[in-house]
Amino acid sequence: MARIGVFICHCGENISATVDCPKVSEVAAKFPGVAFSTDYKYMCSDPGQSLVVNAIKEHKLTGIVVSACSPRMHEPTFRRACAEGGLNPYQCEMANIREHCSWVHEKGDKTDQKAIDIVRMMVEKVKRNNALLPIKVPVTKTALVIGGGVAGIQAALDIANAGHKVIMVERDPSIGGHMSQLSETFPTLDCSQCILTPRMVEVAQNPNIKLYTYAEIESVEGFVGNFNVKIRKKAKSVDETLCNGCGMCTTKCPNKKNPNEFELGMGNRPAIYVPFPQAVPNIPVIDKTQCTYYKNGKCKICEKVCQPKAIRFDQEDEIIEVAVGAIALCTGFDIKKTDFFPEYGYGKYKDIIDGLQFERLASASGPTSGEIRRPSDGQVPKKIVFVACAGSRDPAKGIEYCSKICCMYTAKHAILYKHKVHDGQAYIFYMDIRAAGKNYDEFTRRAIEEDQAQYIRGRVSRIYERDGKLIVVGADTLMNAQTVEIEADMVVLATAGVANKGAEELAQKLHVSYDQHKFFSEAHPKLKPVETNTAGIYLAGACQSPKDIPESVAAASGVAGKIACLFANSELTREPLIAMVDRQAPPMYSSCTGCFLCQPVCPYNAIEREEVKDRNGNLVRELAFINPGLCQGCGTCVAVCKSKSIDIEGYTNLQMYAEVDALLNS
Amino acid sequence: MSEFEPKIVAFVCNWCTYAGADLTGTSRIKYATNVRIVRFPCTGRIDYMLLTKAFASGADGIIVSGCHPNDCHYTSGNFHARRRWMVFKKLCDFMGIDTRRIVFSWVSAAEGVKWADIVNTTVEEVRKLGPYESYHKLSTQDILA
Amino acid sequence: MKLGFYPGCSLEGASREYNESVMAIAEKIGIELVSIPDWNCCGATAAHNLNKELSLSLPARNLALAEEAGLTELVVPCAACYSRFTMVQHELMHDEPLHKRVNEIIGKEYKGNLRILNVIQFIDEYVIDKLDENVKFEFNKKVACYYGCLLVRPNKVLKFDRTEDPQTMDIVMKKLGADAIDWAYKTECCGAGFSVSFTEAVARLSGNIVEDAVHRGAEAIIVACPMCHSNLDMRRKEIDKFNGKKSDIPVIYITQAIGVALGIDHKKLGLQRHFVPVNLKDFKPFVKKEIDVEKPQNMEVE
Amino acid sequence: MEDIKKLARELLADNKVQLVLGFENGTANRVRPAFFTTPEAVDKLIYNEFCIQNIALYLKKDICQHAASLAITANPNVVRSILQLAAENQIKEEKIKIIGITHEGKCVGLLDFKAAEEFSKTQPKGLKDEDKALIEKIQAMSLEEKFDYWVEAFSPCIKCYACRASCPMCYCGKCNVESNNPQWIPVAPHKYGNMEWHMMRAMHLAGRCINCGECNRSCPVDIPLNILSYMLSDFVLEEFESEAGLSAVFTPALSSYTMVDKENFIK
Repeated sequence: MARIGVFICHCGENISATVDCPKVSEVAAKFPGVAFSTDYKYMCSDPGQSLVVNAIKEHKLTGIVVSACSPRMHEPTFRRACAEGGLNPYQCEMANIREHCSWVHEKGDKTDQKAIDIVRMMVEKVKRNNALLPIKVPVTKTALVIGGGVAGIQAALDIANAGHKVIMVERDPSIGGHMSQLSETFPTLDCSQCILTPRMVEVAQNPNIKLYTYAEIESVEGFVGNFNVKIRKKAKSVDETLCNGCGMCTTKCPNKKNPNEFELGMGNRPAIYVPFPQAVPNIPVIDKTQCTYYKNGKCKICEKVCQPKAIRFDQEDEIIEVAVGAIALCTGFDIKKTDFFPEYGYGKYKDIIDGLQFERLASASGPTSGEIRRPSDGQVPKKIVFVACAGSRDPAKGIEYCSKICCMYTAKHAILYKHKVHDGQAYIFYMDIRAAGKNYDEFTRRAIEEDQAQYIRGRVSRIYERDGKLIVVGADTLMNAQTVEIEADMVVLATAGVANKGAEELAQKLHVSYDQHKFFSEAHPKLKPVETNTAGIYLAGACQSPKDIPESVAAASGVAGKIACLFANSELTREPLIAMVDRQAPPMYSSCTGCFLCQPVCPYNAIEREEVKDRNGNLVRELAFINPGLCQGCGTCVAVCKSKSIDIEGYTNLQMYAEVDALLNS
Repeated sequence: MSEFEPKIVAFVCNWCTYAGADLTGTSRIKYATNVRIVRFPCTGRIDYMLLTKAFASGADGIIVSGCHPNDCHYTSGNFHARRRWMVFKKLCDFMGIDTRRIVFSWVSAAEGVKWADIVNTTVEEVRKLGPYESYHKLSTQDILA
Repeated sequence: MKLGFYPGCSLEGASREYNESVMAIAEKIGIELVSIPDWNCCGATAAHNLNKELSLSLPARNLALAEEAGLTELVVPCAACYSRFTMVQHELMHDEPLHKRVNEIIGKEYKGNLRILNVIQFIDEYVIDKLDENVKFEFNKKVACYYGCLLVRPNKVLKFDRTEDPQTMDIVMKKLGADAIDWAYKTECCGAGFSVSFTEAVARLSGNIVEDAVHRGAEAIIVACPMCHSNLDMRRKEIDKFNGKKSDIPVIYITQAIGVALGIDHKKLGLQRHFVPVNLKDFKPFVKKEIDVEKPQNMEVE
Repeated sequence: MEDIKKLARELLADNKVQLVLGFENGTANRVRPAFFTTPEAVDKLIYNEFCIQNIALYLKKDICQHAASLAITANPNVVRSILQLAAENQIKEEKIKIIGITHEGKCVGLLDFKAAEEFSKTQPKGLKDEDKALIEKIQAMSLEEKFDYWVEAFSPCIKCYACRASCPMCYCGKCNVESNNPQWIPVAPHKYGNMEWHMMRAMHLAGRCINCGECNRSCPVDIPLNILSYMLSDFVLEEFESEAGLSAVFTPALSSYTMVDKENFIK
């Protein structure tokens, strides 16, 4: 006979303001099988949990329903309390009367009735809960870091230094990410390359880190502790073991006029190239779309000049399979290009550039060797207009969020410009100056006060070209919304930071969720900022949302810490909410017919064929068997099985049937 | 007589629509009280027999909702569900079971507003259609007829 | 080929030449434009500042009449009328109670099945493909195509061309052999209804438009809106005063430009009616050329 | 018929099979399924226009399950059933010899699965005109009319489960209707129980039914329940280009999916 305890939480006033908690408790007390029912202000607090623990003992409860917030929030809390009371932790269910009731309805009888119905449903469910034992699975103590920007570098080094193996996969020919493209960094103005390059070299030299550049994730299977990952190592057309990085090939390549990605199209590179001088690894790749040999079948000059004979035109993509226990997603971000802005000419004006292009112009290793010269004619611009929030915080552009880094880097750009062009004048159109951070506001003040950047609070409505000048038309909202027109020599748009190319596809390969802007979603915005909803997969850096360098690095170290915790045990415990095929005594053995129509629906290949044999070893039956190590508990096989021979713990046929029954037949 | 209040049962997956409905709550977006949510791990788990069971037990409308294509937490549960729904809907249409009362939708964990919208429009649509008596009656009356 | 037609007040009054030229090219191309029987005022700029229901009902009655007359597509050359019509249609189709209310007021049922076209849409759909076979003269001038505010806005409703840098007229003019310049004031405000009440504003706003067109060497400004035309043409004295220099750049309707190229008599196109005299001469015989323009995609964010 | 007998006799005589599944004359001018275990017994084997029952059904019975190898006189319906059963892991190719027989009663000799697949593809199948007409008639009805039609059509059902017993695809050891915890399907033959039973059966057969019509023939109260699964087979073929009974290696429509399945009905 079931003895169920019902615990109605007020959640301060979050529930009790709209739901009559004492009344719900009173009604629930009368449900068949309910032995105890009460309400309390904060069920998740220590006294609240003690209340649950004591009630279980005192009333000899066989199961509990905690009627409070979403199970996605506090299910683990109350399962622990349930266990503390001496019950199997899985004899606990949560009735969600906060997110699904009190927060979405007005106070009234209908809302009370709904809360009562939700509680009744869960009471009927918990009566049918089974006692379950957690599943133990081994952990492969190797981490995969996807993305070799500053976040990936930090995560990889921290994990490696904790003594674990790391596999790093980078899409480009070199690690370094966007940080390697920056000139100086705010708020200290130290050179980006100078602080990053040593870290890049460390990655290459750390014996615990295996680096795959020019490689992408092909597929990911498995689950926390036991991922199987296929990596596509794209053909570099160069034998990495032989190449000594002498650079002869890139110097002699006759096909030199290809847009340089690293310089964002502001310079050229040969068809065989190293993206930038400090690249790690310092091994060139051949761009097959541009190489004369791949296009016309003739040339091979690089092969002739290569002393170590490392050029391999017939090299093919290689698929590498690795087993890892945890994955760090550090794939970074991208920015909107200037062609995103019709009002600024759809990208047709050469001297309207984006922030990253300005970084390259200001960088000593950039296309102008650090001199600020405009792309159209190489002149030194005497008037530059910076437009902050280009795209960001603009619902009409589909980007409601703040890109976070632009206020600071725009201030930095104005400072760098003034340092390089002393008689130049920078104008900055802005909405708000967001400079929250250590020494950040001081930095923007420096731009205004020491380096005479003219900040104009207002948006730019249009930019057009006239007589070789860019006419920037905007409003000054601090001057009675007067129209301002500035004849600029160059315009820098601080374009919105957006999700990186391929983010959505990667998220789908890894089964992690992402938001409407394709940024990866954290498991909890406050309490689990570096975890994803998928166990064993973590995220750091700007793949989550635009972030600056210190934030990305901090998150990356957080991820490394999480992964080190995971790797601290050789086994990990998994929730036993998995599917199982019915087993009975001979001669039935099972109601399973062995049709295996469940097999193709399993996303995890967890359904195996089990042979039932008699004493003589003769095959009697073939039955489906679900590997508990592989099953993730989606339950698709349950719904597909015609003879209802498969059931899934936590969502059994009996439970679901009882829930529907309780909702309607009362 | 008070206005007819439809009973709506929602069968939703844990990862997208249940979380989406949680977000509706966290965002304090109000919607009709008529809906009761039954949580499943995945749309792939949702048995069509629970749908007829709900109708037989007196539900006036049903919402079946999960992750958008390609967003399934389990990769493909929603794809299997989608196909099953197609066939089930075809059968219901052929047998005169009112599929206007079954709303299939994709609501992601980020679509709190959409969830409120789906519930409200379903409640209104079903309110217009009136109580679903024909199927419910089968199970309550004429049992021996 | 028969299409509905709504002239509105401008085309019967101050902008007769617009009406004449639309009719002239339609005739040449073989399209019959049928006026809505018993049409009334569209409400223009006044109604929606005074009374919402009135501002919806005036266009709605016209649209209902057009539907009653069995028309399925309606050409509305005046940009203000066009804007009112499309906005009302959009609003009614997205608000059922309002739709009901307006039907009650006008005593007719507007179903919403009408496609409403402005002149450049009309040209884009029905005229442009027939140009090659009918054009006699090349419009060998440098022109500045001026769209103004209402023809391509708001994109959410019209879903036509690009709001910030529309191309449809430029493409037509290029097809006719013109050099359509890239300039800055394509969609800037001309001063619109302030034409009468606040001429100083018109002088400044239209002044900037004329100045930029002249500065970039345009020989004509091409328009498709009676309001733009009257501001740029009729207010030229004030404009010149504002700019501090005399300008003689003519402002002509796109339909007049097409008419000229089709070899229609200039009088029939009403070219003699303008305040700024149109002295465009030396048109060369037309030679078909492949022009290198891609039709712009609707690039706006929904 | 003689060539069928000759084949059956040889198979038994050469010990190639332990059992031949076919027909013999029954009482009162009727034919009945029979199991032949010796060459001599085959004298009684017959095949004529009355031998239309889908005897693939018996392949799942104990006598066939226990036989190490067997042969079966198989008309196109039986062949399709065998292929579908094989696709569902219910029968192995090495165990069964198929004596193929066309709709016209012509023996085409022994078929291995590959030949059976060819045979199955070339043999005409599809709905009878009256079935098609009935489906069309129902589809033209209003929602209420359809519902009433089926409630009425199922009303004589006495839940004898002859439909299930005669269907080669209904091989579950424990049918869902026998499940009472929970009681998915009400047992009693009232309107509700009948409706749910036939709906469930139609869903279970969707994409698996080989359209032999045995359920309808065996129904003592003449419920046109075959058209439920016929209609769904048609739908499955049209939507998913998937058809049961054509191949021994086959994933039925409801165990698979494509990325482009229709979803215009999903909000």
